[in-house]
Amino acid sequence: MTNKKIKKVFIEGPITPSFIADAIAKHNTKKDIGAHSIFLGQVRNDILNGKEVKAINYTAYNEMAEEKFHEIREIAFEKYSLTCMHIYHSLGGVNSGEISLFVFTSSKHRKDAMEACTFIVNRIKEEVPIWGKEIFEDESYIWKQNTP
Amino acid sequence: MTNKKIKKVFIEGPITPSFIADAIAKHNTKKDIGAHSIFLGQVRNDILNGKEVKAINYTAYNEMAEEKFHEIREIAFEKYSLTCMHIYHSLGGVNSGEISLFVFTSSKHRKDAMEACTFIVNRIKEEVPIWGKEIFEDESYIWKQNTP
Amino acid sequence: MKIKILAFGIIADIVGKSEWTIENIQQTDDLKKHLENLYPRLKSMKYAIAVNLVITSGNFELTDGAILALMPPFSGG
Amino acid sequence: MKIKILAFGIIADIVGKSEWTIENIQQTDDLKKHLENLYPRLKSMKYAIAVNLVITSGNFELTDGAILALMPPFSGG
Repeated sequence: MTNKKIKKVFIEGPITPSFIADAIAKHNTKKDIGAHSIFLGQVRNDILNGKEVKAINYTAYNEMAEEKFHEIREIAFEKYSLTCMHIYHSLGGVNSGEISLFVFTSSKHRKDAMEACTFIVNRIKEEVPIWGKEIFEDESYIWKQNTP
Repeated sequence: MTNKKIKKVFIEGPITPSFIADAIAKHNTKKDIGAHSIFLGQVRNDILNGKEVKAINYTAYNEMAEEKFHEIREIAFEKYSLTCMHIYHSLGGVNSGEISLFVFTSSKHRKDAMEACTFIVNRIKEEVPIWGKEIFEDESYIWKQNTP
Repeated sequence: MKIKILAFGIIADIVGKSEWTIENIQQTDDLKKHLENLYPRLKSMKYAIAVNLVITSGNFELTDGAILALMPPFSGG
Repeated sequence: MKIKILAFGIIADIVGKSEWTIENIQQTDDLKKHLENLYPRLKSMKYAIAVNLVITSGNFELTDGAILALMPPFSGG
């Protein structure tokens, strides 16, 4: 079930609800799937030093990030009994309220899809070289720090 | 954050990808949300006694099911720090490959949304009086049994 | 004393109906005995009994007008 | 011996560039000392060093043509 080719993960700008709907719809021919688990990361309008975050601009060390995504995929396929797995992450600007991360796992029974989804999201946050720059209304910014 | 009114859970027939996309899109004005967790139950074409399941027909003890869904909502809102929670379940016919359960939780940080989603799905399977009739190509059927 | 009975899933199939009323039954154990006599397949079935939307355990005293549901294991999701 | 250096996130801001080459540096500890002299703010920064896409630990021996990345804590997702 592992997939040796490097799959495209990065998407320029936000991940749209219709992109997510298309990804879900494509699975209706895979009739051995009983459970899908989806995680979506959405950009928050946090208030930092009295200023509201209006967007995050994502950059990555692309070459290393792609290797890491591939590695995470391989480990997840080994560790869990999955039918499908898709990971998408934004690069560039994503406004608050928009989606920047989409992890989608599918399995026969619910436990594998759910546990794999959590595993993958945690690994992405910890291991993939991506940086978010939180941009305020006045165009000033700070570099985002993830909560563990 | 609890919501005292009984929310509509049951949907006649399958839950469509575009319905899911609309539900996601509605949250882009809720800018304090950082994480969405979604579970989708999809009807499998299991082979039972040599015959393939082509659909599940769901019936429920509606009055009790609605109370149970409400109770599960209340407990999840107490137990986890959630911004939003939506539960939808099909009644009537859902073909294999189509979606019959949609659980959608949102929170500031990922842990609450993810754990609440798992909690809610498990509770639904255990506690809500819904029955699935697995219908084969030849129109014969058996009553579905959930795996724990 | 009248009790309304609802049957779901495979139990509705076995008894051949999903809703009826019954008289002169005081306790859930009496009802089970009564039904298992009429429909012997029920003896080997696992099912819960809800009275007025609440699942009962043990032998439960019924009151006039109660709504009683015969519920095989759930299989939603 | 030439090393290509990539800087990301806040480190690129501090050093004022995201890609350059450097000569006559043999080990990652030497590079850190060199950079921290030029950009004292780096001393208080937490960052990882990847060499040829692999994160290093301790003092790592560099080879000619290596690509070295200075990476502050990740904040994807």
